[in-house]
Amino acid sequence: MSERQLVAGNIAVAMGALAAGCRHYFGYPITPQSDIPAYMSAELRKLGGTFIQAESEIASINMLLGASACGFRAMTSSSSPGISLKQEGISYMAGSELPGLIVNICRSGPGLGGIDASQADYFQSVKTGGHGGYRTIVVAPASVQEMYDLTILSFDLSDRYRMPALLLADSLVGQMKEALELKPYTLPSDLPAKEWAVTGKLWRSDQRIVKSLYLGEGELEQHNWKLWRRAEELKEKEQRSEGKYLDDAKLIVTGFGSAARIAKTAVEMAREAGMQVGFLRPITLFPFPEKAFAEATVSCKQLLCVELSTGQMVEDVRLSVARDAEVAFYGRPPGTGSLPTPEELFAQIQKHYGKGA
Amino acid sequence: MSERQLVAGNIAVAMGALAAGCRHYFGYPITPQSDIPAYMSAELRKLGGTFIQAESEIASINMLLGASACGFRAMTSSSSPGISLKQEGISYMAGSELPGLIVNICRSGPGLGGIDASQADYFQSVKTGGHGGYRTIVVAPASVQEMYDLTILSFDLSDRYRMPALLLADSLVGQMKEALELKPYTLPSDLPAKEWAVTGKLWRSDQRIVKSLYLGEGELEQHNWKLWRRAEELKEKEQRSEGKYLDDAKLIVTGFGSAARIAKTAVEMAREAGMQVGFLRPITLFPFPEKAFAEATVSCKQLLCVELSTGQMVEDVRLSVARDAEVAFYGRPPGTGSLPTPEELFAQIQKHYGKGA
Amino acid sequence: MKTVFSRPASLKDVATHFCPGCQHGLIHRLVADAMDHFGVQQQTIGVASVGCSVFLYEYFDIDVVEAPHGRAPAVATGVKRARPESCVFTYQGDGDLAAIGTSEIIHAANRGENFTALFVNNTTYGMTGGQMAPTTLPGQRSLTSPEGRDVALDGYPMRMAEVIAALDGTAYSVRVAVNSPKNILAAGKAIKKAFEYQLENKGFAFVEVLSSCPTNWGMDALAANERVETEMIPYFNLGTFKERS
Amino acid sequence: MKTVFSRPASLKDVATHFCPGCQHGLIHRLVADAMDHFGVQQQTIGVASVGCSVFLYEYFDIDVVEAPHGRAPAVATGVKRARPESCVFTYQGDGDLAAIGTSEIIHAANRGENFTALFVNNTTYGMTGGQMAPTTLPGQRSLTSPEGRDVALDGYPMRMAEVIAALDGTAYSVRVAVNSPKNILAAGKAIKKAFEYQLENKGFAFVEVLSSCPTNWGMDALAANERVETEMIPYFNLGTFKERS
Amino acid sequence: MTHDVFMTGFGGQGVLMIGNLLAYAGILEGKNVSYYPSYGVEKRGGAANCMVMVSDAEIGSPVIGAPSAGIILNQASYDLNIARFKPGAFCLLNSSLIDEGALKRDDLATVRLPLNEMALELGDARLLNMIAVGCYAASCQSVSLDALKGALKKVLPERNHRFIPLNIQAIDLGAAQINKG
Amino acid sequence: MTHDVFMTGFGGQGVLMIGNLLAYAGILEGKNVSYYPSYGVEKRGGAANCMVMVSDAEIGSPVIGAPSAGIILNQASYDLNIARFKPGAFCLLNSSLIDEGALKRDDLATVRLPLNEMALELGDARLLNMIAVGCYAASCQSVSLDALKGALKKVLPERNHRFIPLNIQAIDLGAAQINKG
Amino acid sequence: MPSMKVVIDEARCKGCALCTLACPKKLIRMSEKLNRQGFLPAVFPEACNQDCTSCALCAQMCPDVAITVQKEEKGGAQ
Amino acid sequence: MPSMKVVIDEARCKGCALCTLACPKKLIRMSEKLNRQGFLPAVFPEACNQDCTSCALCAQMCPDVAITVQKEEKGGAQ
Ligand SMILES: Cc1ncc(C[n+]2csc(CCOP(=O)(O)OP(=O)(O)O)c2C)c(N)n1
Ligand SMILES: Cc1ncc(C[n+]2csc(CCOP(=O)(O)OP(=O)(O)O)c2C)c(N)n1
Ligand code: SF4
Ligand code: SF4
Ligand code: SF4
Ligand code: SF4
Ligand code: SF4
Ligand code: SF4
Ligand SMILES: [Mg+2]
Ligand SMILES: [Mg+2]
Repeated sequence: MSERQLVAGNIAVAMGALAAGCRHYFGYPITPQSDIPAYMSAELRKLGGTFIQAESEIASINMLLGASACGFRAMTSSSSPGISLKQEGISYMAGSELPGLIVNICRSGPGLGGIDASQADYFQSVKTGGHGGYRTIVVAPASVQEMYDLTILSFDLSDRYRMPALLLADSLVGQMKEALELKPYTLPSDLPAKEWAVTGKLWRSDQRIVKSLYLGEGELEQHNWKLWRRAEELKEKEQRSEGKYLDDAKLIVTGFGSAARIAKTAVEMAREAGMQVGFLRPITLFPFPEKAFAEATVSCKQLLCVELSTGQMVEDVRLSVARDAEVAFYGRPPGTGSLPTPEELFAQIQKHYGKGA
Repeated sequence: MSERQLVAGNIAVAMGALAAGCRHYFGYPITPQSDIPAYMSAELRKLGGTFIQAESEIASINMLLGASACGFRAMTSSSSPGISLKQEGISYMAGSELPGLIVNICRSGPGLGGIDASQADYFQSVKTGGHGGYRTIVVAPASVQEMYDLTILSFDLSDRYRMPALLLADSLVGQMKEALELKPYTLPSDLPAKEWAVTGKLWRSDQRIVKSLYLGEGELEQHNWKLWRRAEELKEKEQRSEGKYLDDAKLIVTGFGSAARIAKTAVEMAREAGMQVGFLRPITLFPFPEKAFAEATVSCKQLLCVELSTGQMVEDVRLSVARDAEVAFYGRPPGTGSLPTPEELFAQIQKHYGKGA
Repeated sequence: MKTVFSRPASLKDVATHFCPGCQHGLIHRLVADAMDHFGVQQQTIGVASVGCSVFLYEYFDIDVVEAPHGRAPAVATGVKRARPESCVFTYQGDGDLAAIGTSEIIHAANRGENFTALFVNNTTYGMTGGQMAPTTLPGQRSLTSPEGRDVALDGYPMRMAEVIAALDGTAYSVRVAVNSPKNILAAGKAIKKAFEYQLENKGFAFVEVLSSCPTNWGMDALAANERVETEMIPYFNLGTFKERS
Repeated sequence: MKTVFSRPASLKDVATHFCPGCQHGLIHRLVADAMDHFGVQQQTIGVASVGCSVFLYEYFDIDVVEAPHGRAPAVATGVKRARPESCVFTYQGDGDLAAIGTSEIIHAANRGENFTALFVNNTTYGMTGGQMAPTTLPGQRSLTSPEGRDVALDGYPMRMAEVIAALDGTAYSVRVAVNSPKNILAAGKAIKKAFEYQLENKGFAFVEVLSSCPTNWGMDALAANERVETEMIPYFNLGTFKERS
Repeated sequence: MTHDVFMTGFGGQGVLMIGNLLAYAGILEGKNVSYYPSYGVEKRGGAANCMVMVSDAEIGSPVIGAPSAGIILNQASYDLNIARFKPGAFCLLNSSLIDEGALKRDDLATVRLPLNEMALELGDARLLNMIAVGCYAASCQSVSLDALKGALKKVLPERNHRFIPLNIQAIDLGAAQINKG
Repeated sequence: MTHDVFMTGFGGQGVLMIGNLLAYAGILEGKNVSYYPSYGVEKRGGAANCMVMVSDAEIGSPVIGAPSAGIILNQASYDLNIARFKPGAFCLLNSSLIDEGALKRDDLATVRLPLNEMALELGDARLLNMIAVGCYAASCQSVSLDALKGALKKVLPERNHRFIPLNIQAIDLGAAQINKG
Repeated sequence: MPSMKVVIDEARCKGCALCTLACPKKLIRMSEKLNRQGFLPAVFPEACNQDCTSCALCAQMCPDVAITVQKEEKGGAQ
Repeated sequence: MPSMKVVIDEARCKGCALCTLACPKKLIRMSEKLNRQGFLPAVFPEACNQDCTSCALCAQMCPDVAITVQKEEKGGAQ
């Protein structure tokens, strides 16, 4: 175990990316993720890597596309409106089967909004805000350590499934500091070689073409099914979640990222008060941990989903639980002073506890 | 009843917009919607209106934002990748409570894709591809007449609920010609006056400010709840769908837009073959016609959802039906030669018919 | 006694959120002066951008539309085309106009849109805490150029008044500064002229104003003001680059 | 007998999808000539844009990345920074480069990105069926300017080679045409030079090539070729606008 | 009753024009109609197809897998599409361009006409599409010949209205091929 | 056992610095910690707050509604935040800037210290935050004073390490206020 | 006491001192007492009223429009 | 029969006629017979081989790279 440092979540993302071998960063300033480019601008050029503050978020995602097409681990980071602008590029990356990490340290919205912790980009991330039907990996860290670990995981999954990965967090997890342990990283030995990457032909006989255009009869349909199968494989193998107190739970509280952290304390309060309340937190939002929800709702038929929005993930929860389970929702759309307290969520637990079954 | 003309779907949208009093069009070329700007460029300047071929889709949506902020009916049209680029602007319009029509004549994707009929932008449209949590009206015409009628309806709803409206169609409905009847339009007399529109102060005492920035304590949260309540009101009052043969149905086939048209013929084939098959088509995708689905599945527990994608609307169908109803899915992601035939869908009906209950 | 200087009527009587010595406030005042001068406050629609000037509407007593970052010229195009009788101006920072909004400003100028565009160049992204801007000077340190802007990797500061002047649709393009009474008077004149162009339907008028950002330059107001003279003006020459008659 | 003209090796021996007389094919050949000339086919990565030239990879025997519409310069930036040892070029049409991609080309030039940018100006959106482009000439009819481009409402044709030349990061900017053997030879030289700039790490090199689109101009190939001479060249003057040594 | 017809040829043979004409004729008769064009993968100079439906009832799919009538104007289109037709479908083949020897189906109600030659005889090679649609309408009776002729005014651009008499002649000529049988 | 403390003052009083220090001290002791800063609506020169948690167990929410300890350095922060604290919460008030007459709660374990004066006496007005954190740590014992002192090296930038002895003095001075009682 | 030619709104002044730079006669100085906003505001000392030419350059320069300038009307108060 | 200096690949030719424009000697003419692609291709008549200078301007001009040009080697076939 290496020494633990006190590190902010945003910095942990940057450190995780460097640890995973990412040497190409492209971004455009936006609060509350500016620590990431600031850190990268200082570190990457020292390492002989690329740091570009691009002219826009659109340019950034396309530079990422270019660097990734060359077979290198590369990333961009931004926040909600900037991520909206990247949607076309994300769709192209997905269509071109390119890996790459896109970090969204969410702002509140819609429109310009503010910089408060928000989870209102769940739909955009998980249901894919770009056009044309594709999927991306989406991870939702809830701690500084996870900001680091899931950044690394994202690069690995992204390479393995040739699919862009999104890391979805907000200013709570991004600006909070916690102890971070830097685990040594080694590239998984079973990652497929990037035999699709452009290098210049280098006397290869075949051309390498990174593209999303398939005009031959039936080609595009087949391409879509291929992407779909990959997403299905991801669903099968890569669902991740954190559960606690699920065995005897009469009510399960769920949520992701920052809301989950607050909810977890509320669950502890409930347990202290002698209530049989469980906790289930999706770590991967895509693939959504359907199996964990299905399993947990074999016995527990009452759920409470907490989000910093008017309700988005709750739809996936409803789609994942056993048919006869009830899913209640409690949301606090973001804005100055709108972060719920554990006490507030505990009150919600009390309200719903015992109502089911 | 006025004379019926043979008109293509795309042109019907343009004619509907002009009928609804829209005099400001901003767009950027993209197939397969180019008939719309072509028509508008010829007609609008004659009418003293504005036609701008902007430098990009982003500029177009922001010109629309500007014209709409002035209180005028205005529109843009594009196709999938172009609509991805408009996501930030749509989020700003929603956050600024601005009406306006955004037409998406979908291409196949992801990425560059092709121009074949596709429904893979359902998620982007209905779950909102932009950031920050908002809703827009989404209508899905399935005929040339509906291209016209729903364009007009979109303007009315958009003004009433101060929410952007999306019209989602594809090259099948867009390039198909049918008989179009031009119904005379009158502005609903109960539409609220646009007392929020910027005009220059004109000696008013109050400033008018069109914005999405709310930084005061709790302000943004309240703003979000206000938008949410408006969306709830929309859900309550404006769900629209088309149903047929639902009373005795043992299997209900559903789908929207172009897929629904093909499915409808398959349903007719099934009826001719003596099968009790029903048909339910959402006309508004947001608000999704939950009530119709809930009602229809009181007695019929078996559904088949058909989409030109790997499956998107099917999630909303699952969320809307009675708990014990089964929803099967049949998808043909788009591409050259990938349009399903009625015969093919009829075979799917045969496959699922009688399996439920 | 006769009042020879007081707050223009178009400017609300409120305190601003700008940092001490930040010249956004001064530029606001000059814009308000211009509106007062032409008596157009009641017809004016301002288009705010995203940057430290985002709260335009809290300071100007006029109708305002907020544009997404970089898109003020497109929004203003929509506004002015829909309400050609109104007086429309945009107000953008250097990140907003010369980075993310490059396309929008260039094409609005090229179309000869008949509004007035104000461009505040403070060589940094003020609102987001001081990152490198398209106008950051060679060697200038910032949050994202910790060793100073390296032109070989980061490119060159953009001279927007010259770029805009080169477009056929532009009627007027000028660069001014507000770091001395003399320059302020010239700036005030240029801004008035840019409004005049619009009011006479002469087309696109662009005013680049060199401004200071003491906070992100890590200087006090006096040093920052001095830097405008010693570092900015030598690179960003003041002058009129186009003036169509 | 000795072969004095044959297909360059970098160009695949296949038929193109271009319309009869479309000069995209000729420009492809000149680019392939340049790759052959410098012997860089095996190191070259092409970046295709969206327009009639989208099938770049079907014609050039090199590795290719497809960029979203307008974003080729950003994609090429990512490619060249990640693989500085490779030879990178972009190939864009006028809609792609001068409308939706304005920002990307300007900032790539301004950063002095070390790749070669080819710009095919045919005064129209070829692939989408002939809408007005940023370079459509005044009065020219198109699908979206049915009465002809009206500069008062639609703005002016953009002279990109001049705009790009004005940026500090640009090393080389030139405009050529391919409507006559003489112009073709000059075009070939310019394209070679633009590759040479890259290979010598001199920075951003930009070649605007005037080209014809018989299909959307509603002319046969000969008339279209003639139009390049009589209408385009007078507006878009041929010449070298920047040549950094 | 719903009539569907699939028309196919190469660009320039006027397939889309007669598709429009037929659809308009349906409208004139108060029917529901749909016209659906498609272009194939080749964008330039390739195949041109369309499907037209004319019905008393509402029209669902504007495309169907197995059409019950067809107008096929050249060999390539024949080869590509002949397998799709419903057994017994009416099928007008342009024998000027389709090889009689190589016909692939004998379960269709096939009519063969040398449309190119017939059109030339009428005085204009471009009339072959009108002959074809006249023949089809007379045979399948989805619309009346009068409606078809009436629709010419709607479908032809103003400047070509002077050719309407010639087009009517062509339609009649096509129709006559059926009526005389 | 989980300790939470809410620290609040205005920009420049060093609230975020001691938040970091306390969190780092927790790390040095092998605890779980969290530090969560927040800035209020005012971006410039306004309030600076942070919440620090130190725990043997995993830490859930880094923010809680009713903190069980507080360090409040000026009047505005007092007025804004005092109502939030849990009954019985330890609360260190900077009596140099907080009006004793107007205290609003009597259910807290309040300690009042004239931090500004004490710091000046130590020789540097900026030491008031160190005195405060020393006092807090001695009272709530979420971390040891040694850990706190050890953390100085981690949290202060290299160039300020020469001030560590002075900072230790300040921490001790703060701690002494509790120990002596 | 004559009314002051130069009035600095203490509540608006952010103490940037740019006005001191602008005054050709160097009549304005910075206070040593914080104002309500926590800034050391500019001060136009009464004693300077005489020397002030009402040129308003100080006011022109103030980013916070905190300065009002008056001029004695020619010919006195008729 | 001497081998031809100018060979036009009929299958590639799209009949644009730009080569006819380029030839300073006007040696190339357009065929009246459609090729497989449905175009009227360019033709370099055998009779012109003599007059052809192998300047290759026709080939330079061809957008479809359908023309190959050969030159007689100086001094004949040694
Ligand atoms: C799409 C988008 N990207 C980024 C941001 C973040 N952002 C806010 S203001 C700003 C730039 C501010 O700099 P400038 O335009 O120079 O104005 P200044 O504050 O310096 O006056 C940025 C990048 C945003 N709000 N939206
Ligand atoms: C984001 C986006 N917008 C629009 C389009 C549609 N589109 C395809 S090619 C093209 C322009 C083609 O014109 P140009 O760049 O001049 O190339 P040309 O075909 O003339 O060579 C457009 C607008 C697209 N594919 N993506
Ligand atoms: S950050 Fe800079 S630009 Fe923004 S208000 Fe402060 S000084 Fe002005
Ligand atoms: S449409 Fe125009 S640009 Fe495109 S291939 Fe044809 S002639 Fe060339
Ligand atoms: S008005 Fe002129 S002289 Fe008087 S204080 Fe101001 S600057 Fe100085
Ligand atoms: S210039 Fe204005 S804000 Fe600055 S010190 Fe003078 S009066 Fe105060
Ligand atoms: S090589 Fe020269 S002379 Fe010979 S045909 Fe070609 S252009 Fe004419
Ligand atoms: S230039 Fe080429 S394609 Fe055109 S006619 Fe001549 S040989 Fe044929
Ligand atoms: Mg700035
Ligand atoms: Mg073009």
